[in-house]
Amino acid sequence: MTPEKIIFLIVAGATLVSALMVVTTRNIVHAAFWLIAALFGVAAIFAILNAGFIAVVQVVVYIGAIAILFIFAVMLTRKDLRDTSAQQNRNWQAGALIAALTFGGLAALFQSWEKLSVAAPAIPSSFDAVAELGSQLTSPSAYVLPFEVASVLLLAAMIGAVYIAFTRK
Amino acid sequence: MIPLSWYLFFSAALFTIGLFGVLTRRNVIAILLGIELMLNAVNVNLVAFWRYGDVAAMTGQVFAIIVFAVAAAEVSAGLALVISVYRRSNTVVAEDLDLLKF
Amino acid sequence: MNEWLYVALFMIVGAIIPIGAILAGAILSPKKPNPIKQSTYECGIEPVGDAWVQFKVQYYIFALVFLVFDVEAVFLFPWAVKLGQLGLYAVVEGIIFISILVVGLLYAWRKGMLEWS
Amino acid sequence: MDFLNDPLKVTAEWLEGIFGAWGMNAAFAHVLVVFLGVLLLLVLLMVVDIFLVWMERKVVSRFQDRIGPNRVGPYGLIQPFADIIKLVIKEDITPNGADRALYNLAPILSMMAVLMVWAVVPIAPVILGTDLNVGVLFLIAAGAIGTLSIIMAGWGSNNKFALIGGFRQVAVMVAFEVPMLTMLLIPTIFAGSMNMNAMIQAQDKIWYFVISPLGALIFLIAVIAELGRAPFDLAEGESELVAGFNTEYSGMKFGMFYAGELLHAMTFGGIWAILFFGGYRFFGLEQVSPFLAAAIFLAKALIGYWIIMWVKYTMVRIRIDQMLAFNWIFLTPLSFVLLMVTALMNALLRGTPSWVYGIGMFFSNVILAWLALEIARSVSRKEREKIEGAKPLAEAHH
Repeated sequence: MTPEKIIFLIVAGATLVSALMVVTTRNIVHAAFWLIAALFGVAAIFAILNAGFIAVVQVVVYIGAIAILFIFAVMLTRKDLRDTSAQQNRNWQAGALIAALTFGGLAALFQSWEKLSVAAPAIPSSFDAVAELGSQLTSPSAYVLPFEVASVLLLAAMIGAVYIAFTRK
Repeated sequence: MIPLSWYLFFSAALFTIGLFGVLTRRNVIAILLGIELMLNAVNVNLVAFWRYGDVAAMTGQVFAIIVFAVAAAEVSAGLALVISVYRRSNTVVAEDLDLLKF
Repeated sequence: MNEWLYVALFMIVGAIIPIGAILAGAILSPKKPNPIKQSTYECGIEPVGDAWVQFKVQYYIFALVFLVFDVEAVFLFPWAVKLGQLGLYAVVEGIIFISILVVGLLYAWRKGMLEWS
Repeated sequence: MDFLNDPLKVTAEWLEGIFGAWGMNAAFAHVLVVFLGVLLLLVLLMVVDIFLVWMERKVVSRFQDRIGPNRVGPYGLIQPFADIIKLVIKEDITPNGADRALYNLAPILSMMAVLMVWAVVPIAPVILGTDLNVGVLFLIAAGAIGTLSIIMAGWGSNNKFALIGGFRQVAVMVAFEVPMLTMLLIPTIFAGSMNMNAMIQAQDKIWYFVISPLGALIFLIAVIAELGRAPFDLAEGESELVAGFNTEYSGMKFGMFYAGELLHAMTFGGIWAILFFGGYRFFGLEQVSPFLAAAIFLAKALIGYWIIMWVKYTMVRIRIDQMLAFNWIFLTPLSFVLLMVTALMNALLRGTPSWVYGIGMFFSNVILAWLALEIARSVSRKEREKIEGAKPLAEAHH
């Protein structure tokens, strides 16, 4: 057990517990705050994976913007502050079964895959992930099309959301 | 060094929990919360494959960033729909939204 | 050693300091609760109902526009870092990227969604 | 390598030697030493914070033609300590129906969001937490946690004023974060790095304020709104929302919000200095000693803080609709245009002598600012004519 593994297990455990709280807690605002905790745990996992840029982006985009959007949406769609009615639908046992089967299937797939124990290559000391991302996102031979399409996607989402949210009855 | 399998099992568990939320929640916003968990599980996988594959290729990280953009678009349009539905029918419970059934 | 360990230490110590200060306050301060003292503040009158108030949909629009530009910035930071070594084509790509999103801002503005009332 | 040239490293090696002699694991000793260093830095910041309370009160009283605290100790210097003792022994009241977990977590996160920023702030060339290559974006991440604490406080208090104040504050913060993010891209383009230390190193010839004065100005405006200070402090508009999101807080929890706000202002004074005024650089003086460099940085941060105070105590509060309109219709489009112009000019002027580059950048900024102000002036003239044109009718009605 190296310190790195212990840190990973603590972070992963906390993240999974928060994720479970997201899907089981009755109070929807609390579910949103538990989601923030889970997303923060995932950001820590990215940091452990040496993907610093993705980790910071995770906090900036998810916690800084998406979580706030969720909380605003909860505020706009509540009749009273603390809704205590049932939060699970009638077929929750079936849902749990499907979820368990999915996890079992994925786990079985991993067991039979031989590349699972591959070692992580060392990252060269001069390697700058952000600069590398920058050149890949603008290079015509790499990802410049996804780069521009992403902005069109965001434009479509913005116009669509503004239009939908504002249509009068 | 942490083996790759740990990340894969972690992301599979996260994905499954999200799937459970999507399948069982009544509130539409809570269903969207579950979808966020699933998207994050995908991102963990993408970044883990970047780290354990060819580091200089950056494919995993580029895909992860695209997933951020997709998640942002999905959330903004999805929540706008929820708000719009709430203003029409005054509910956010998925089972009660049965206008199309009849 | 992962550089994020330092950041984690900053966050841990940054949490310990306020927790310590609040705990010191909790130990040293008197505790004499009573219902009037604990009622929520409403300019001296009796509190009416829950803290529930109707919110404007504009809050959602502001958060939405912010989210879109937040993601936009995520794409632009790697672009900005590399810009010095890339040619004019990269600048043009970035300008196209920004312009497309500014169209969305213009749309929201023309629709009157960015106004408070 | 002696203590005066690299105090952190020398001390760390010395301490690690001692811990190693006690039979401690080398890696664990290293983490422990870093922990102690972080603790020292943050405790020092809290001490600075205590003096910021005194400074703020002294400065505001001078602006308002008063003397300010002058009874407890020389120049009232002991006054903040008396304030702290009072805060500590104040009863901590939790309102009925509060969401206890969120209510108690909010002040802790508020302080943490400020303190964690210092992980990436280079105080001197060799005195810095860590050299993250995403330093600038880390600021926004820390700001996201600060925004979260305000939502938690507003929601957790079970109070109408706190809820409305908190949500207004968050709406303002997210609105002004767009120009702030965009202005962070400009030093990134110049330096070719998001690393704050690299940005300071790249300002050896010229401060970025000179080649991007408009960027520095927009960044300052966005920072003031982000801090929730006057003229953008409507969340705490006493006459309508009591104290905003911290209405229900008392004792040390309120103290954390208050201390966090002051330290946040000083921190962003420092960030402003790093991004646009060369950080710890001052005509080569920073080479003499890291302690001198740290002093230069602190002086620049305090000057930035003083400017933020100056604005706060000079301007009147702006109404929320005007403030958000100002951001979305003026500041955000202007910052995008400035970003595009900067990127374009940077590519066009590459390879020219540095004085041509500097003058070109400076004048493109000035021309853009002039154009923006002209457009704003003509629009506001039309608005005024619309309002004033309607006036005689109203009078005729009488």
